[in-house]
Amino acid sequence: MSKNLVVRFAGEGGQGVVGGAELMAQAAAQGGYHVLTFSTFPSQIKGGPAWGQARISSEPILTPGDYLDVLVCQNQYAYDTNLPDLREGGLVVYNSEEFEIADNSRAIGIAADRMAREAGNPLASTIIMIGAVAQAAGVSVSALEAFIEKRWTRGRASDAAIIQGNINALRMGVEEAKKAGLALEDLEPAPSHDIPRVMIRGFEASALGAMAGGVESFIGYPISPATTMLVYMEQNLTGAEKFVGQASSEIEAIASLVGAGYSGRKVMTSTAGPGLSLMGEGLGLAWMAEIPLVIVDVQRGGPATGLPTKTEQSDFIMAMNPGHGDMSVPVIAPGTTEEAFWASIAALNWAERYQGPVILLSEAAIAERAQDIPMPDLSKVKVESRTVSGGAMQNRRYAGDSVSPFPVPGGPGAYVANGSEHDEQGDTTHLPDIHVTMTNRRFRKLEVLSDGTFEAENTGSDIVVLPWGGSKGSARAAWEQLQAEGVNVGWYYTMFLNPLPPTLLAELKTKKKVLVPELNYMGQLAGHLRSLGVNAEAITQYTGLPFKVSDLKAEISRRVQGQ
Amino acid sequence: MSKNLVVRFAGEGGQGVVGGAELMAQAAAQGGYHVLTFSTFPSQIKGGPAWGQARISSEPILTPGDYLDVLVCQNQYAYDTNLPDLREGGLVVYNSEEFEIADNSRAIGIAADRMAREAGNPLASTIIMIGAVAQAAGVSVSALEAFIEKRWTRGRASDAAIIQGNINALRMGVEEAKKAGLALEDLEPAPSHDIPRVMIRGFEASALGAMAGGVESFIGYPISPATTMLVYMEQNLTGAEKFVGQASSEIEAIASLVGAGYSGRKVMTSTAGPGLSLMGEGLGLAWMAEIPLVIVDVQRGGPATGLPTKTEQSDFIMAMNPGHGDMSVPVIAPGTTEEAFWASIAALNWAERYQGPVILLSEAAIAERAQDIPMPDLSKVKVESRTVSGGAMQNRRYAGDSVSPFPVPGGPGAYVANGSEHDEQGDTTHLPDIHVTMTNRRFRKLEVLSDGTFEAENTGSDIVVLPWGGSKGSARAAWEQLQAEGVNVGWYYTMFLNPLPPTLLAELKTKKKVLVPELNYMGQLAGHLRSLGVNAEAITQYTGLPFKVSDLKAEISRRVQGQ
Amino acid sequence: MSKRNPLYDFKWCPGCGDFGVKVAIEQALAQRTAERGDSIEKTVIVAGIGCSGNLVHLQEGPQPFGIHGIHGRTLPVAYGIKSGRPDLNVLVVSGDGDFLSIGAEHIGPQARRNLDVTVVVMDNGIYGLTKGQASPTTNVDVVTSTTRYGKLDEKMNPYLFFLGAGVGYLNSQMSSRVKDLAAAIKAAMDYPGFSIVHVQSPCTTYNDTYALLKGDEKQGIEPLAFPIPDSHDAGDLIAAVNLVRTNRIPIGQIYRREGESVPGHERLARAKVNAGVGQASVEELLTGMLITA
Amino acid sequence: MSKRNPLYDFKWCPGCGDFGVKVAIEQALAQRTAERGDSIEKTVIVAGIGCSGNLVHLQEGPQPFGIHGIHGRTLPVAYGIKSGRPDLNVLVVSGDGDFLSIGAEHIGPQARRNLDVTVVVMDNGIYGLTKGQASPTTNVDVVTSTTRYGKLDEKMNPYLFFLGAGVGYLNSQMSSRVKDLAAAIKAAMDYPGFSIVHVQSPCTTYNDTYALLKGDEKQGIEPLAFPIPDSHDAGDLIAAVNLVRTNRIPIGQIYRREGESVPGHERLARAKVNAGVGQASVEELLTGMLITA
Ligand SMILES: Cc1ncc(C[n+]2csc(CCOP(=O)(O)OP(=O)(O)O)c2C)c(N)n1
Ligand SMILES: Cc1ncc(C[n+]2csc(CCOP(=O)(O)OP(=O)(O)O)c2C)c(N)n1
Ligand code: SF4
Ligand code: SF4
Ligand SMILES: [Mg+2]
Ligand SMILES: [Mg+2]
Repeated sequence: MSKNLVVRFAGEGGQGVVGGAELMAQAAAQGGYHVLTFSTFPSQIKGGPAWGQARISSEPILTPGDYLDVLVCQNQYAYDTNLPDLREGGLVVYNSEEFEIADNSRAIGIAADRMAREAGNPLASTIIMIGAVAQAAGVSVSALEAFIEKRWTRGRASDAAIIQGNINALRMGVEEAKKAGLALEDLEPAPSHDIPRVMIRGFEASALGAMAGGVESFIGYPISPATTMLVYMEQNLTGAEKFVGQASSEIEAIASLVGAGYSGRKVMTSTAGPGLSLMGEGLGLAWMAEIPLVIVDVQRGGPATGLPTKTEQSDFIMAMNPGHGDMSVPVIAPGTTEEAFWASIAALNWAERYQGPVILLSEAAIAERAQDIPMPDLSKVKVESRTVSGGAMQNRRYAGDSVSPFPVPGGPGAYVANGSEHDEQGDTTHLPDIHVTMTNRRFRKLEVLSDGTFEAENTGSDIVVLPWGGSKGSARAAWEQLQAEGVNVGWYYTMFLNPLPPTLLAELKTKKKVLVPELNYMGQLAGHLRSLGVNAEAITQYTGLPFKVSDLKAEISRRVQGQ
Repeated sequence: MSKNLVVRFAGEGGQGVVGGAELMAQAAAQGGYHVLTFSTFPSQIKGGPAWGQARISSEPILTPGDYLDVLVCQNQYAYDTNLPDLREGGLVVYNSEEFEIADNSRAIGIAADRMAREAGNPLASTIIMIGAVAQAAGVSVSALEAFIEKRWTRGRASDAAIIQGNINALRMGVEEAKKAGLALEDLEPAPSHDIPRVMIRGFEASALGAMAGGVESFIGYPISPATTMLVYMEQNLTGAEKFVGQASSEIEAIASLVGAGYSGRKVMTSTAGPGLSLMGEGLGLAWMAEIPLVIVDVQRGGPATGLPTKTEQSDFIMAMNPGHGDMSVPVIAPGTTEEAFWASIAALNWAERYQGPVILLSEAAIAERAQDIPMPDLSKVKVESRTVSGGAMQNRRYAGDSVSPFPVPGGPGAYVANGSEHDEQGDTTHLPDIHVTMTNRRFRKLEVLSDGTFEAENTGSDIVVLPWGGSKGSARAAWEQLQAEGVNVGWYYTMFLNPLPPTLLAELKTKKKVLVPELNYMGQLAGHLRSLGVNAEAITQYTGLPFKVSDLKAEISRRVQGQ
Repeated sequence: MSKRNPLYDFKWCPGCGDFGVKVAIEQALAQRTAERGDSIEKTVIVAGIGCSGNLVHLQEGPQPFGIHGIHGRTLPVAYGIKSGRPDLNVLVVSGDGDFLSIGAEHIGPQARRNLDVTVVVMDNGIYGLTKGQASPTTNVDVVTSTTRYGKLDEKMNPYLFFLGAGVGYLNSQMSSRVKDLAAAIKAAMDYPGFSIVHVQSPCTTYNDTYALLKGDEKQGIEPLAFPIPDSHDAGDLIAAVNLVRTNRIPIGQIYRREGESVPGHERLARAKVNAGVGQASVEELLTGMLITA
Repeated sequence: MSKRNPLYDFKWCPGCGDFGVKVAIEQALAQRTAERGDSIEKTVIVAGIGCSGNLVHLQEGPQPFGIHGIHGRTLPVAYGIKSGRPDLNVLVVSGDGDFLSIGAEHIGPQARRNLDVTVVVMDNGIYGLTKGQASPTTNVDVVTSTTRYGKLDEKMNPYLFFLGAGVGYLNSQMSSRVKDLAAAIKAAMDYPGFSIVHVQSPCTTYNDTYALLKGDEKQGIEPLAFPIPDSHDAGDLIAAVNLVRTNRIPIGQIYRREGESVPGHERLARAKVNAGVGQASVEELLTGMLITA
């Protein structure tokens, strides 16, 4: 029995390959399995090479899987380009109307489109393929049927017919696989769960976290892969006092967030690199005038328009220093779906607490994954809000070296929130002493953000791995394997990238080598760590896809040896 | 006899204090002295505390001078706030119509406005003050008279009367000082010069360098302290084939530079921090599509609107990484007026050579100073231009790992310059391998920029000073004093900040400590150097004013001791 | 200067048109607060960068809130403020460079949202604070530091631009006529929706157009500015376009769109009521995602 | 697909209006090159980001140069190209989001410069490439992923906007009428100055407005689009405003400013000749700064 099943549906955009993987994952999750999806597609509405991958497991999952147990492919190109990822002994299920595979010892050809058409259910071809995969991999077909029943019960008269049609399709696929007589090791039965689990996407986790954190206004401009979060907010942040708006550009978005934050609201936007690049000046204003707001940057391949639909972790430098002048914007980067939920809360809290902008650094592979996670424990949510000025300080908005009470328009304490250097009341001044005092103030305020948590294991080792963001999963899997093999390497991880938890930074400084797996060319976090006095070395990759665990393991091991 | 005379004219914006210092400097330069000016004023057209300072010397000058020999002040506030900078034994010349100084043992009160009015020459009050200063400091009055004659000879009928009026005013000031009977040590006579010298401002040096470097189009949006360069270009880049345009915003400016660079022209803009913050996305496009262009960022106090008229060196991080994604924009930062000229040529050459954007990091204190420098030796100017595609590569614009011939529209080699990841012909692709290849290509191209020069002295010392930009002058003066006092500290300097000259970087890596004086809070270059493996420590200051030599000397000495 | 900050000492040049605008705004706000029994702290002045923008620090008497942001972004800041705080009275002050050049993109969106704010544009046909460069409204052929051959670009017609962008309420004034200006600003603030009061506010230092605007008999200059005749139908778009299409400057109410003006926040509030949506709690939303295996 | 790059395989959805625009541009360019005996390489297509912008990679036959930049910045890129290379024929292709939302600020400046380029706006009333969000030209009340209550903002009237911004040449077309469209684009390219051909180019995936535009007798839908009557005087701004002020879509030449159209580069060239300036050499300029003590 195997613990894992990794299935990839490969074809063209518009052929439902991403949807196929998600359907398979959802069905398996309903059947009790752990699941995680990953997909990749070009930036066009129809056509171009695309694939969706589902990992189904009897154990909790860290990554979408390096190698495929089953490759479902729609055309020759998909077969050729994805075959290298099929593990030895893996199976191919393919659209035999499109192309043929001569050697059918490990390949099942199915004329799924024709069969679906003939069954009068043309949309069901993906489900036929799923049936074949389930049969071949020993996934419980009855669990899938139960899922179909649930998924298509929408309280309409036609429900029963649609459900039956889809169940028929599933069974057709099962039959095809039986006919072919090819099978993998059976998948272990699904584990049983004593805590409630939700099936959730990364952007939903971010959005729900933001809602749990008390977000009141969300103003954004569409951009892949950040649009989904804006859309989720439009659909769900619907209370009478809430506001969701589509801006006319990212420049409008950031300036409007400054206005909304200034007006006393908890505010957020989601964007991607090109949008963030346009927000530098506005972020400077928020930093300067001390206005709380949160930008979610869902990283994609850069620079410029770059790779709009691919994953990358190359906006870190810009996130910390998005504009001119001295500033160091707080950055939080969730590494898992669960962290995505909690990171939004933390980001909103940080923004309110230090009164300034915070950047939540997500990435395509985090935002787009679907995963089963334990239902977040809402009793653990702690929401912070800025201290509102009661007027005791009169018009002095900025006093001393630490966060001061925030005067909310309409209430007492009228002042001018000013992007030029200013005195305590916000009026413009260019006096040297005041620029010194206020610059110190803006940086010292960051000290209130020293509560970031971190993970640390095998801390005795003087070589450690410290991944960030979505590279956490692959790095953790690689590290666990190395640990199991007796390689002595430590584990550190935090989603609080700037400022780093002070204890973490202190510990990292004592290490001989800190290996930083990150999906970019420059080794952005590693460079920053070196500037902080840590002996960091990046392990980079920039294909637009996540790290493979096996590659990372080999590279870490090489670096540990090479010490 | 003294070698130096430092005079500060202090008052309000609109009272001609900046002009007074410049007039004094120009006159002294014409008299054969070395001169350097510095001024500081608020961001408003009239009013607010302002001062202009001129240093006049029989020797070449590194800085505007820490302490004043003469303080000329227009009002009580100017007197109170500037007095701390007057050296012991220095003189005050003040507007006695505005306020009185009780102790007149070192102060000369002059009712200059009234005297000027009475002499029927109301604009001449500054000249009366200059006359008094000249007399008190032993500056040759006849040289000043010769300058006045030259300055106001404009080929108009009224010239003679104006000249005589101003000479009269000058003499009035001389008489007043004589009456007061106060004097400083005489200034050494002006040196004689065997090479031609020009009296030039920093922005003029940058602009003329750009013209020498072959700039063809200059498109900019006004912003202090970068407007002067745009205006200079409008006035002087007037050839039939040249183009100077005022953009409607910095976003328009950067995108239009991309278009102009793409069309085959050598292009430039000048801006300041807020403008640069808006240019991040466009710079990413230039990086991605490999379009040569040069941005002059005349740094001012940041972030946001910040301190529009003050000097700071706080845009370095943003200059290297102005946008999202992996990029490392070449940065050249001139440290003197002479370097400003050569830096523009180097920047244009670099842009053409590696085919991409280059940032020239100037700063208010460099752009606004007026100085006498040797006439640049134009025979040393080497202009580079991109290799233009002759069509041999057909439509392959981007081939291999190094710079490829540039197809100019109208000629052969039609391709698409693309801000999305692209194949060799510029068409969009999202394939992993191509993103890897093209990312490598974009970074490897930087290797052609390894020709940056640098200064190195006392390289045997394992503690060295490495200033950048306009802090060079103060750092050099401090270093020379320390050397003279036998403190063992090395000197390194380059205007080529990114990529650093490889030999320089290698040498710096061998040092125990590299001290980096810079005018910012974060220690931006020092942080970058640490990320490159150099044990760098910043010495920072962020008042909006340049370093005082004495402060810097004390601090370097403290750090050397503290080793 | 201001009550809030007597130490603050920014100065406009003598004769600058912006003085008149400042006084008019003080008067209009005083009148508004008195009328509504509102506190002045319910008003936010959103300022751009330019000599004009410095107005926000110079308000004398009772002090409103202010935000003095970055160049060109007054409208989006105002949009953000109103988005969640429709109770606040938001007054935007901006210059011709700030509003019509770098900030021009923001006008259409607010017009279409019918954002309930009032904009006072201080048009001096020049970039004042950066010392005299051409702005969109600089007259053709005028020599400035960036137009050495005289201005070659056509002059922007801001009135026509506003009408084309869908602005529903447009008034044109002169800074020298403080009383009329105060009344126009007050009326615009009372209008439920997006309103612009476009003010000719000359720059005495870099572009003194007083004589051009008011005319000068001695110099034989016909005044550019003229009062809008009573016969003008401000509800008629075509009449409004006709009024503004020449390069003369009409003074008075140019346009006020017919029909009820429903501001953006009101549209949203009504839509939410119509759709019958409330706010699902995070718990409810998560529960909808429960795996019920 | 294209001659230059047969491997390139970007695809629009079946039925997408942009196919028609692509063909029309190919025809217009072919005709222009033939007429002038010019090489196609003298043309640059400047594209924005959106489904529309991908047109630049899809030109079949002889290949022009192209630049596919960043979202919303087609016009400034075109301005930069023309600034020093007035000899190039620059054609801008852009979407309603790209051109009228994030890029809206750039229209006025080019109109006032009379930049000699032609813009083809592919208006589908939606953000196509980002999968269906409201754009400025999405109709009121339409439900999209970002307008769950139906679109609350007013619909932008792009024609009125262009006229207000000072655009001197404006034509309106439908992507389905390829021949007319090609002729309109060709004529616009021949116009010496800033010209816009605004094309209704429906998105079959997210906002299929074919029926609305052309009408559907069966469904009882009156066509929104109507041919501009011959009686229309395209030289009359007021007539043009009248023509476009409703939400119906006039098809044909809406406006062409009377009088000679002098493009920006020509104004500058003439001004330089008039001013009698040449280019002082760096040496001359430095010599002027010599200290002659
Ligand atoms: C992003 C940015 N670009 C440029 C500037 C420089 N700047 C400050 S004010 C101004 C123009 C002001 O003109 P206007 O809006 O007409 O105001 P006025 O001074 O005439 O009242 C400019 C270009 C800036 N502060 N920020
Ligand atoms: C700065 C920036 N913001 C957002 C995006 C995402 N984006 C790509 S295309 C597009 C809108 C496209 O709409 P439209 O211009 O109407 O083109 P269409 O796809 O409908 O042809 C957006 C918002 C981007 N690429 N860059
Ligand atoms: S420069 Fe002009 S606009 Fe600015 S304060 Fe002076 S007169 Fe007013
Ligand atoms: S999404 Fe719409 S605009 Fe884009 S290709 Fe498909 S039909 Fe055309
Ligand atoms: Mg102005
Ligand atoms: Mg569109």
